[in-house]
Amino acid sequence: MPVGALLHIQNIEVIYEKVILAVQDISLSVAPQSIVALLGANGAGKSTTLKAISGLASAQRGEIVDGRIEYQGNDITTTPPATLVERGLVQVLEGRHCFAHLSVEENLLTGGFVHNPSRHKLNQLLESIYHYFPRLKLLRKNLAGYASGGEQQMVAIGRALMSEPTLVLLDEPSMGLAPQIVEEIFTIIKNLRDEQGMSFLVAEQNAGAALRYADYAYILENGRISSEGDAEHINQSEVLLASYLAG
Amino acid sequence: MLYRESGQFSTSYPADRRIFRLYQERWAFYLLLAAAFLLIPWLGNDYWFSAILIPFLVLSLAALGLNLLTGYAGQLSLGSAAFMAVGAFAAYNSHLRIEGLPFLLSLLLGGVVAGLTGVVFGLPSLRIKGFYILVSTLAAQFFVLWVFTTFAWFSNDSSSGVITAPPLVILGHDFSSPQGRYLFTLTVVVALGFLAKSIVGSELGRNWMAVRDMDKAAEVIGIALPKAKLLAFAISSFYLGIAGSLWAFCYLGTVEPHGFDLSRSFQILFIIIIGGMGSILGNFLGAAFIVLLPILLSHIASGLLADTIDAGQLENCQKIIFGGLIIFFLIKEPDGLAKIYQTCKQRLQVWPLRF
Amino acid sequence: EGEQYFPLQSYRIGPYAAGGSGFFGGFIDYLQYVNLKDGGVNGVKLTWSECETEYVVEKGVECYERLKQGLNGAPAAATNPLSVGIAYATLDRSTADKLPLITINHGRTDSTDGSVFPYVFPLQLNPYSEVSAIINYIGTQSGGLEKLKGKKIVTLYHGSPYGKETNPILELLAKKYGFKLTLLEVPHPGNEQQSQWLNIRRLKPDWVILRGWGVMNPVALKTAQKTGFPADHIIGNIWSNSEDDAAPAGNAAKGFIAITTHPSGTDFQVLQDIKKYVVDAQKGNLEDPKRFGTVYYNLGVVNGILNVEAVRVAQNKYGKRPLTGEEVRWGFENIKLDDKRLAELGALGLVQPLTLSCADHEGGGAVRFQQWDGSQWHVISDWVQADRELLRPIIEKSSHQYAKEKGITPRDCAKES
Amino acid sequence: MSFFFEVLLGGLLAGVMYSLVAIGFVLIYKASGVFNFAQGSMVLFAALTFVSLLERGISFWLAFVLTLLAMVALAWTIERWVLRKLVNRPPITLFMATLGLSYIIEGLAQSLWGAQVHGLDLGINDEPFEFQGMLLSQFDIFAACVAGVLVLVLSVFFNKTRTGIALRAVADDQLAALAVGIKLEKLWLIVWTVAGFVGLVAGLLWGARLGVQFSLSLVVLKALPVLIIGGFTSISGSIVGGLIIGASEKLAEVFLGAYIGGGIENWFPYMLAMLFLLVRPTGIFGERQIERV
Amino acid sequence: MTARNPLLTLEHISLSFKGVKAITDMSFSVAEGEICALIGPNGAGKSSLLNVINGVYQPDDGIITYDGEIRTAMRPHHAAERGIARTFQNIALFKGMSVLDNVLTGRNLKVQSSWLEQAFNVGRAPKEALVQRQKAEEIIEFLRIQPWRGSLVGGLPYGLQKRVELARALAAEPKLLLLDEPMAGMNRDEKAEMSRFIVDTQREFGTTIVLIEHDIGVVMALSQHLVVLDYGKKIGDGPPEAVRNNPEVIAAYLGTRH
Ligand SMILES: Nc1ncnc2c1ncn2[C@@H]1O[C@H](COP(=O)(O)OP(=O)(O)OP(=O)(O)O)[C@@H](O)[C@H]1O
Ligand SMILES: Nc1ncnc2c1ncn2[C@@H]1O[C@H](COP(=O)(O)OP(=O)(O)OP(=O)(O)O)[C@@H](O)[C@H]1O
Ligand SMILES: [Mg+2]
Ligand SMILES: [Mg+2]
Repeated sequence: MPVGALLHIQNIEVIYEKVILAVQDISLSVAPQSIVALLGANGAGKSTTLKAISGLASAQRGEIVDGRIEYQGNDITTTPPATLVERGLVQVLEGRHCFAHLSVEENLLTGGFVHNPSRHKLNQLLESIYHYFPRLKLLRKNLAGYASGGEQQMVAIGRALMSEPTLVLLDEPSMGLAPQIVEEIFTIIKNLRDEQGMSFLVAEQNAGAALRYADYAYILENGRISSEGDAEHINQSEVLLASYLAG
Repeated sequence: MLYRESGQFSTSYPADRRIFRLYQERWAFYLLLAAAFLLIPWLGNDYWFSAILIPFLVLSLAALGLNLLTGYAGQLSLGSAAFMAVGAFAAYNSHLRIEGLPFLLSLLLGGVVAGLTGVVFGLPSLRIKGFYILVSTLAAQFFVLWVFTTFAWFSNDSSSGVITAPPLVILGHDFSSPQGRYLFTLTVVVALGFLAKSIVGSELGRNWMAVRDMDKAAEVIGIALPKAKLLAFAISSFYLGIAGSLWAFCYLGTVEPHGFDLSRSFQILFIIIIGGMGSILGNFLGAAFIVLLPILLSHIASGLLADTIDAGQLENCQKIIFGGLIIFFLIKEPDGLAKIYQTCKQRLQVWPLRF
Repeated sequence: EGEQYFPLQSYRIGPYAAGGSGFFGGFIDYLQYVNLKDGGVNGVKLTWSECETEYVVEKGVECYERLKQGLNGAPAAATNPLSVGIAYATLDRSTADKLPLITINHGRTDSTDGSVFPYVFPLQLNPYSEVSAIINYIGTQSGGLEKLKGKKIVTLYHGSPYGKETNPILELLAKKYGFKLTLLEVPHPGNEQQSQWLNIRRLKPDWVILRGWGVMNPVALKTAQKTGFPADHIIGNIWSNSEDDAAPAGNAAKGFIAITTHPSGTDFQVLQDIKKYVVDAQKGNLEDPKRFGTVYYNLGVVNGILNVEAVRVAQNKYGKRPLTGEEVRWGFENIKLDDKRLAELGALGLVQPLTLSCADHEGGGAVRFQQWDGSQWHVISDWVQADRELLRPIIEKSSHQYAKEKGITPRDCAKES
Repeated sequence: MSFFFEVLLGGLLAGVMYSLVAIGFVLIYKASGVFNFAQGSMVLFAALTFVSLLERGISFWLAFVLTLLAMVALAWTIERWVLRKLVNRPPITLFMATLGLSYIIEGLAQSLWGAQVHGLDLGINDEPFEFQGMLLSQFDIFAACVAGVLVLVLSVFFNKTRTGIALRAVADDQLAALAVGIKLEKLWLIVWTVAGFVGLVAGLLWGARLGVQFSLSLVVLKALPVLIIGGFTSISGSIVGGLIIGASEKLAEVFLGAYIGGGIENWFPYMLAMLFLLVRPTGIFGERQIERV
Repeated sequence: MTARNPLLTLEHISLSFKGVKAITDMSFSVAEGEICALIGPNGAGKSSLLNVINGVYQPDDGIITYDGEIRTAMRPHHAAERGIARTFQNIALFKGMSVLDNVLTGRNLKVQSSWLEQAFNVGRAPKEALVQRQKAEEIIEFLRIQPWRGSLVGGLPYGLQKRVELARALAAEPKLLLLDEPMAGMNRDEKAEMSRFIVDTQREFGTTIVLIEHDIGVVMALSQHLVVLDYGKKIGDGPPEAVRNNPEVIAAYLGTRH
């Protein structure tokens, strides 16, 4: 077990609705200031793993029945999501999940409330998000529910960043985004890691893009970790091809 | 490779469509039916027929009606009792006013009139959605009762406004005894139960569920929303209408409009919540639960706690227990008793493994 | 030897709980009193058990079916559901089961005709008698029935079969006496009556007859006050006459007049005795002892007196043992309460003189009037009799129609003893 | 003609009383997407608790505070044992849960405080005085002011404060709200407490009118059409809806009732609301449903 | 372009929402039997364009010619009847139904027997039920989703749901198939498989396909016709290779930051 890991998961097992076994025996860790990719085919259990970490699985009638999760040295297996966000662990959900009846700007604001910042600080945060995603500034007064798929994805990512997190769990950030935006997002992630010391755990289908930016990678197959290694190593090895994952 | 002949399934589709795929289940069901028709009439007593079995059957049927609308077609309704009332009054009046009309036909006519009323109050559903549709069903609830209390014609100008059910004579046989009423109700409910099962398994049933799950998508793939919704209201109200007639003629023997007030609508809604939305079996389980639980509780109380707790407090407790159970079900098993039954079955099938 | 059983379809919760808990409290206390004081009726102990109906019809039916067999071998004497709906739903059943159905002060008017309804007893006062008595009272207040001509009377009624039942009779009386009648409906439950009372304000009637139920009563009084109609020209009917109907209206109820078949209060011998034997012995059924002597409680006591009297009368004929429902029915039909008997029972002034017969299951048909002083009722009139001669043919017409529908051959009361 | 205005005015004032109940509804719906059918029971519970305390000799304001505490406790219990366990479930499930809740609260209220009818005197005169030939009562004017103040305060709260934005977010998507770190528990507690407070106010005013008794829980049936016309998500809509319903139902009862039979007040508001919806499917001020594919 | 007849022609279509101009004066046509890809940055108006084609949105302006019929707007139901089927960017499956039932709903327009016949299982119904079922099974097999035939779609992983959605659209035996990002959220292999399904569909039934996709590799491999949108305007239209080399397209979409 890597010493000083920011996030460390030991042998967790998640069950939905008391009968559907989604993942089992998953162990992984995320070092501080790193980007870790979580790869796997459809239904492999990527989203489930992320939701287990962020405490959101229980909101979908899921349950961690075994194993434990540590974040910054504390056991967070049953910590409620709001507390985790306060401590800097935030998730960007798969499938965007914007607040449809709130404007784009209000959506972003909701992300900023956790630390109860001053109005000035909040505006600063907003500006930084608009800097990353200029398109959102144009749409700031529009209802998020009417934004296009890609725009909503930007809102979701921006919203998470508003809480100035330490560790971000990104679930398929590239989904539905135009190629140059995908590159942009990964560049942003990389910059945030380098400049602000954030860490990212990224679940991706787009293995190519993810591995280009990640430091380390895990591959999930049928609810279990089938292999892991340095991103570069994984990228070049046969593992990827063997597990039908190449992107 | 698409559309190539693949005869291998064709022989098994009808079997696949059967109500019970496993033969054990099928036999258990036949046994149950046989017991209900042959054994119980001999074993039961007045109390069981008049106070438990008949209301259980009628409420199951009513719940079935609501379930078609709410559980399958996704249209929330708080007006079920109104459609029951329409059925009861229409059946009464057609029996009264059309000379020589056989009872079965007036029952059917009651259902049809209720169905048409359902269509009228279903019309707004073409435009409004979600909780807002409650307004239309509540309008039905209050309007229908008002009509029946205000216009004495519907109760044959009886001074008290309460109508008394005619004797239950079907094809020359008198079914007025408790057994008779039980058997008649059972027959109607079983027949309509099978019909409902067949409807929900057909294209119409699928269209309903599509409307329920996502009506925008349903529209895009070409499902005629107006038709699907209005049919849901019509068929659901038809069932409720029949249930209303049975309630009046086979159970109480009298009809008073306020017997079909909002609390009855709630009761029926509770049955489908507890039994399971979008399930046929659930209606029966839910109705059994709703009919039996209060009786059980009050039996227990009058037996064990007779002196320690008075009847009023007991009823309060019962109310609390009831509310608690509803919430409990929603939390633990949103799909109701029907789902619990299924889970048990699955567990049994894979036993002793866990998943 | 043995016990006589009373199945009680009571209601102590829900919107009408106040009525139910008062009535059944009085009823049970009277039964207890008979047991404690006399050891039962001629040595036959009285027993009872309760089943909560919540005033809901099908619960009442369930209770009926559950309790009708009697308890531990003690046969049931009569059922007393105190609910029109339950009474209707159990009417056929009680006839088939030969168990008297007592609907004191309410129920089906035409069941007064015992030749068609042998097992149903709307004791004391049926709805028709009730309005007739009210009109007679208004007549006397105006200085004679002939003075009613040209008077304006509004009837404010609950929007239910119960509320509407007397409308035809009122119309008949209006024609007969020449007063101008306006019927206004208040939809159930009646917690908003602004428009009805504004209408009344416009019509400026001489009297308002209130046929209310539950929350409708205090709201009527409050709204009357708001629209400036004097409470002392509102006359409440038999279900608008309790403390629970007037008190919640506070000041607005001061002066409100209502009919009653039995005064409230505790200065009757039987109530003093109940107090002594039951209430003071901590055996009273009332949760709130302050309700002792209230209208509903006293109605329960009256109902108890009549039920027990029926058992006693029947025992004289059939022997001093637990009786079947059929036997108790005979007892009811032969109740004869004159002032002497009422004095023996300690109920003089509480119960009106009453004679029941095969043809007449109502018996009395008289009411007294009481007025609310802001905290309690005061009786302000002697017994006012309904015009029963006028009503009888109407009742018989209705009962015979029922008999025809149901294929019942009426008894020949001349042949009954 | 003056009669017409009298009825109109009476209706408007009655409508305000409906609005009082409707506000509680809107509050919870807007804040958490829950269609709270138990609001009527909360009104009953609050009024019954208050009046029972009063009858036990406790002073008015102490009773008020104690009742408020009881409402906080109720809100806490509901949050802890119901809402928290139903996070992220479809709205219909939550709606049904509130049906269950209304049973529990009604049972609880009655078993704690009994089923008798209690009179309640707030010391506000309900006797009429003439104003330009029309009758008015202080009580109605007082009720109208209370409703006005409530609407004002709550509207500001929702549209201007951070909590307000967070609450609207919760109503849209609970899972996402959790994901951005909104403390659902805390928000629910706040909202249900405020709804309890509104329930108490409504309960006192209605209780002074009807007497405090079981039927209080039935006033929700009057509030529903108000809500629907105003729109589920608009606080000021509940006032406008209340005025429309109040005025039109009274006018209808008086002028239409004469022709088609009286007692139409029970269904008339619903029919009216239905017609309104045909023109505006989400009420006058309701948020439009967003459907993007 | 191909010599085949155009199946669908859009002329001067414009669409705007309070303040946002989603589509401006858009014209292009899709030939019968071709695969036409729409690409463009996020918010360019691609999904809106599909919505206009099958009637979910009514354009402010312009004319749609489909299969010889000229219209200013479609209604979704009418579009479905005329053989237009589609999938959605945000999955729009019926979550409470099984995979099989979802696919069967796609065939609702092909059903002849009335609901009464079906309810009582008389007349045309029994035979037809078999036929429908068989067609549905064929499609399920074609898309390789047999193992999940009986599962509720709500619990399936995202990628599979996308496939079920395609199955539902195919079940209608459409003439024109609109696919909104059918391969989002898939890895390369899954994308390849999906591409195969799409190509097969086109080859075997001559179905015309309009598809939106962000993966330029997939687009190049699949499509015969490429339309590029940039904030509501068309900036490229033609065979893929030609368009790809169009500098404007490179600037707006493929290449560097705009
Ligand atoms: N809410 C839920 N209820 C029941 N089962 C679920 C639920 N969510 C996921 N599952 C099941 O858990 C398994 C893992 O799903 P998960 O969403 O974690 O996969 P994934 O790797 O994220 O796939 P994708 O790439 O499609 O997003 C799947 O088999 C899925 O069916
Ligand atoms: N119903 C609507 N109301 C308001 N604005 C809308 C609506 N539909 C689309 N828009 C706006 O129109 C623009 C185009 O949206 P559209 O969904 O067509 O984009 P897209 O090209 O599909 O983008 P993406 O690739 O991100 O899915 C967006 O800016 C969006 O905000
Ligand atoms: Mg996933
Ligand atoms: Mg799009």
